[in-house]
Amino acid sequence: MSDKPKIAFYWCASCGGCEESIVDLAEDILEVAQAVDIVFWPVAMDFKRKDVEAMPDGAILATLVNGSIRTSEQEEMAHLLRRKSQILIAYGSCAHTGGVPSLANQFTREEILRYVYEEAPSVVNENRVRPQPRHGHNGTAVTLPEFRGLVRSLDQVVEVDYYLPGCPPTPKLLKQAVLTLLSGNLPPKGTVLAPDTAQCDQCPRKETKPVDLKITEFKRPHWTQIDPEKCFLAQGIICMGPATRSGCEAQCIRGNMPCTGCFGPTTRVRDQGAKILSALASSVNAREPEDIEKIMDGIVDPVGTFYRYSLAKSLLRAKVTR
Amino acid sequence: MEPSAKYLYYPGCSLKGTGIAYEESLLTTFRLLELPIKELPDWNCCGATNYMSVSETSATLLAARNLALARQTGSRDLLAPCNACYLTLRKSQELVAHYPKIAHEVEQFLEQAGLPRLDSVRVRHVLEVLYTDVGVERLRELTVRRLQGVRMASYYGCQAVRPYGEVDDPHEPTRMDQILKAVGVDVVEYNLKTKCCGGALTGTIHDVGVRLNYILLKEAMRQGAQAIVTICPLCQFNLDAYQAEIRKQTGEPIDMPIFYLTQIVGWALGGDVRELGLHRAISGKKLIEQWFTVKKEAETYV
Amino acid sequence: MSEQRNGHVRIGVYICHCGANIADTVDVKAVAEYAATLPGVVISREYKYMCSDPGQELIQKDIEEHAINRVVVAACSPTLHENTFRGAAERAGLNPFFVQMVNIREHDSWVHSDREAATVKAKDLVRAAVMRVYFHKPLEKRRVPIHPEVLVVGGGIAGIHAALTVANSGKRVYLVEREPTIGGHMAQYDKTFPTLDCAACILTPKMSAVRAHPNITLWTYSEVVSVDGSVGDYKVVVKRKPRYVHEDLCVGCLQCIETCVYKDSKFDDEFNLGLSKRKPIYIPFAQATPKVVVIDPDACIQLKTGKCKKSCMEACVERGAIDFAQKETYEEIHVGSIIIATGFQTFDPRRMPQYGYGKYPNVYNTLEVERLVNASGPTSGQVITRDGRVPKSVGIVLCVGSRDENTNRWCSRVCCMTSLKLAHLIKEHTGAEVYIFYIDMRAAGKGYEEFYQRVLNEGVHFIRGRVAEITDWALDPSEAGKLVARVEDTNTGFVRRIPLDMVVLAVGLEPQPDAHEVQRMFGISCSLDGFFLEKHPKLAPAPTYTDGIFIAGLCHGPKDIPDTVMQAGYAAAEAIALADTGFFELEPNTAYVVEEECSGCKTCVPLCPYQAVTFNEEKQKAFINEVLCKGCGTCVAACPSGSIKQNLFEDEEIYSEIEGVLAYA
Amino acid sequence: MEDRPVSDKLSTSVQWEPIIVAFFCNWCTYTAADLAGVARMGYDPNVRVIRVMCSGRVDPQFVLDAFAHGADGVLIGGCHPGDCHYVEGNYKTLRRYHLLRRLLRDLGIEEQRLRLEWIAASEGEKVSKTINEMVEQVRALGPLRLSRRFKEWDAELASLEAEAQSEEVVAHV
Repeated sequence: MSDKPKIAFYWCASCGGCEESIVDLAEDILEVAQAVDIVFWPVAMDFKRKDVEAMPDGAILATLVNGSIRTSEQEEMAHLLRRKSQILIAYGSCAHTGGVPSLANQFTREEILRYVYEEAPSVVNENRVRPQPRHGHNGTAVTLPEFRGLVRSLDQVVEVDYYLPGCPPTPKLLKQAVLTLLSGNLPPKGTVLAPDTAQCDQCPRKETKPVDLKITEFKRPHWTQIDPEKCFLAQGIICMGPATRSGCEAQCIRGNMPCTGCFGPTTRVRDQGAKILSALASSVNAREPEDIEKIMDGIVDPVGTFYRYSLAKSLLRAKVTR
Repeated sequence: MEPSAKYLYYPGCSLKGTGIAYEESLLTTFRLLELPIKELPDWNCCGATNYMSVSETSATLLAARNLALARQTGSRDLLAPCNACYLTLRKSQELVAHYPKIAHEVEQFLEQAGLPRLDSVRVRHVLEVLYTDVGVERLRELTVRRLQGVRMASYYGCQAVRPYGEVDDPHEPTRMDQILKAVGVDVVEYNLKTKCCGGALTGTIHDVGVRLNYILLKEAMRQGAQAIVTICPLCQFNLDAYQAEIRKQTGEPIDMPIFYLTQIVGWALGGDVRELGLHRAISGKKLIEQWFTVKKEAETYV
Repeated sequence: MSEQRNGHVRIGVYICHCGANIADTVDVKAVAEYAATLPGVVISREYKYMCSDPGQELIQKDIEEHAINRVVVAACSPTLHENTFRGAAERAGLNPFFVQMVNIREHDSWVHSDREAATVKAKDLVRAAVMRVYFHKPLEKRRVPIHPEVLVVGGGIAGIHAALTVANSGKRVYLVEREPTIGGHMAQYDKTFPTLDCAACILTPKMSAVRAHPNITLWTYSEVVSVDGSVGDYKVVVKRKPRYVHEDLCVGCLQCIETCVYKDSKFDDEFNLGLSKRKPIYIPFAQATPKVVVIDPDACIQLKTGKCKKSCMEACVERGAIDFAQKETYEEIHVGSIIIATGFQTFDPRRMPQYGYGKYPNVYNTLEVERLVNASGPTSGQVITRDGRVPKSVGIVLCVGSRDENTNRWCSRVCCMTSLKLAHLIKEHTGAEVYIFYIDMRAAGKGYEEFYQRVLNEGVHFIRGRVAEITDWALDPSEAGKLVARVEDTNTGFVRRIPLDMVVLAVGLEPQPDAHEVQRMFGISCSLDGFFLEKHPKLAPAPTYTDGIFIAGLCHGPKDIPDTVMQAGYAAAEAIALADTGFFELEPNTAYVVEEECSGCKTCVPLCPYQAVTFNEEKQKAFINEVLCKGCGTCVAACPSGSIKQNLFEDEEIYSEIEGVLAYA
Repeated sequence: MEDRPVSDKLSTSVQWEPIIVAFFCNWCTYTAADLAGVARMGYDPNVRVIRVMCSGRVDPQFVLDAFAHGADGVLIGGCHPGDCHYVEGNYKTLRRYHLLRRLLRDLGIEEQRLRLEWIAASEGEKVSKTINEMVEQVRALGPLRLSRRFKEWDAELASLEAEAQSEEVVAHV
């Protein structure tokens, strides 16, 4: 093996989009590949866990882990890679703040398993068979990882050095991050490698947001013809932009969809959902409880709307009475 | 009993005896208003006067049994037309609500009797039902004949407006006046609306009782009333029964019909003299005849 | 908690016993010992009276000798002594905003009885403060200059006295009065208790003085319609209603009234409470100030139909003071402080139908009788009932609309003395038998009890009992044609019926019907009874919670004339002191935008009621004008990216308090 | 950490007692609480008041943070509508409260655990009444104590790191 810095990629509970995003580097990936040795990348290269285990602790310069942590196997891998890496990077919303998978924190493990293996409309499972952690077969035992009671962000399981936000992170941010790593000029531990202002800062529709916004109705995007030029909030469509870190170059907004918050909150904010809630509610144009309630009826799923990517890292973390 | 009857009727002792005309006119009026009403089965004494003054707990037990029976029927509104019944039943509810000791005894008693625990039965008075549930405007619309030019004083008696203030304003009750006006009666100013009628005194310290009676009648006359309208069987009886005696004592020509509100409303709605118990009057028979029977042909239809 | 963040933090904790007030319920020693164990705490003490000089010196000494750089004082409410302890810190050279108070008296020892629970609570609160002061920053007090001019709202005796006092100190005063004349209720009174000097004789010189004072701008028939700004610079808009007469041209000759096309006066005279009539063009009363006529637009034919021969104008053709085209105008003024003296209304006894007011013509209220006994009143001082008789028996019913669960619970304070005075005057004028029906006679005041004795000796009958009803129903011939007061005489134990020719209801005093609107407009509070709320019931009975706004007179609660004058003088003194100081120190609790963090989402901009938050188009960021910011923190809570901060109430400070009070949970 | 008694009634037992974090606005409710103190209108000692200038300063994050740190209930006290010292800060609070209540419901926190009450400076009695009422309601709901629940949730992670390392060692030998 060469003396080039060693880099690893791993995925936990995620959709695979983050892996795609690495490939999205396009020709730049060659540049990266020249500069580093990729020592572990299960989705693309044939390395095994034991290869990692065989490395001395701290042998890897940086590991980028995407996906949230739901199973004991993911936990084990997180711990293993933490030990073997000098720098551990939470890559993408799921590793960063729990991501969409952490919306499952609204349900118990039993509810999830029952639905997935028994009740989902596409399931045929008359005997109600469920995967078991251990299964004996021909004298050997086959094991499956434990399914944990909660979805967690990476830093709720192991210490994380940096975060690359996004669902998925943009190639530009990834490239910047890799170059920063290689430069050796490292930012303070815990830094999110994206700008620390909110989305509006980069939003192409910023000018169209009025300075006296008064929300009289919340509309869902599919209920209405969206004006492609005008601020979503000015159209009554919930946009997480004001409470979401910038750095994505407003990709969704350019695609005429409101921001859903994947970059997570700025460093000053402890709870992204509570903050957008506060901002939106403050702007509601009603004074009487009944009128307020009527307007709030337009937000059909506050948890799914405000915590789409961040329930695991929210202050309450989950539905508390699961 | 079918639970469909909105109003459960608690007669109390009076409406089956001296106050029978109240019952007759009440049921007739409710029939004409198409308000479903059923008598509470197996009711007992409300616990008024003697019981309530001697032992609040015993009186409350009597009242509680009636309330529990009402609860059992599933109806919510227990109509107590007699002022004494109304006040006693209401008072018992307050006692149970605010005095844990009484509440405890009531609970034990009801359990022994196999009756349900007290719940939110609403004790209601006829006047309040007519005013709130039916409404003055509706009564005006439903009126088919008017006692034109007849002047009456409305008289509540001492119990109906205190202390709960649901039947009417305790200081200045006017609901009865409004209803009477709506059904075509001229109502005179009457300041003694809630003054004592003599109550049980007419039977015990007779002179005092009759004097109190006289005060009421005299003032009604002074105000130009030709009749008094009441909502309490004891008041009606006292005012009605001793006029001859008063005439003899004072030499004043008092002879004034004393009606139940339901008789006047019932008649305006088209009820018949006999089914309204109007024939049972003791005093003012001439006027009654003049107003309700003789001039039948000349009824003013509206 | 990170020490790095704010350098080397050395906290001193001081637990006050407040004599026994705190120490009896809270184990102060245990709290101090506990505080000593908290991170960052260098010194923890308990002391008998922290607010005393030795107590403050304790803090100063620790700052100087032990290099304490954060101070936590657990004592009474910060609204009482926060400034005391900040001052102590400042004297020792520490920035005063490194002080945090913990309220273990009002919020703890005074409301709990269980010593253990109260001690635990005190520890929790102290811990929260200790954790909080970590994040405190040195701040500068903000000073705002004080505009020296003063607004006085209301021209009754309170407003008049306040205006004169301020004006005499050389400050300019605007006196705004809603009615066409100043004078208020006092102008309607006949004599004043207990000295029986005539109200007009002592009031009218002061009214003239107001009119003549070079420092007073008097606007009658005017109302304040909006108030903006804050202490030092209130921007006030005053609406001047058209009186259809030019104030500067009218000389008060009253010729116009003579010649009005209405030969007879036929409209209710407000000043005499409808006991006499006036014309559409009128002067409220002889000594009205300014002595300028006014035209009632609801009565004047010209103003109603435009078809009058306008004989009033003819009478005034030389001066040309009458002007039917006059429109309302608005004046905008800037003042440094405001004295509110908007007075009261009397209780409407129609709310107690059992007393027959409005039903029986011979039932009066006290104010009407003041006019009846007044020599310049509607009957020229003759006490004659509405049906034209001189009463032979008069009953005065006390506590009508006072001390009553069904109407007003408070004692109106003046009715006992007013009734004694009227009893004396009625007796003097008519020789009638006078009965006073009372619950308690309250004659506390200089010379008051003596006056009560005098009236007792004059043979007025005092019947102790709340009157049940006034009726015209006669039980026997002696009552025929009279009113009867039915009352339980609680001294003899009998129910009595007293036949009377005239009944006077001593009506209670209530807040003005629009007190709530006034309260909101000026941004002050009301007490439960609806009167304006003072800052402190004992030590600050004229200031309000809103700096630069003072209250005087009956708008604050029932009181007699001497108390009103004293409070008005006190309010004036406060306003003068403020103006003379020239500046006011504000809490530096303003919000500010951290520019490089702001995304320019504009959420905050419309939330500020003071327009302190604006959007800087050039920088594309929000900006908070510190001078306009009042420090509510609403924009801070709403900022979706956490880019607005509030001094003294930083997120981190509040989070650490939350964590602090919950550390055991 | 040890549970400790906070109630007058239960001072000697170690039974759970609700803790309520209250955010009171400086001008109305905090002053009213001072008044309750001056007038010795006693109430349950379960409440911990945090002073803010206006109820409008109460960031929904503070409410969640209080719950996350173990509060069983959160009480927000502000001036009556129309009486806000800052004109209309309390209306913003009201709107946030309505939306926050929906969010909390979806996240399994009972409605009675968050209360918004308008208490004017003169309403000392209402402070004591509101607190007693809320303590009673929250007591009936039982403990929320999320700080402790979080620890329970994370118990499943506890020994894993050590376990993983030992397995690895085993695999290597």
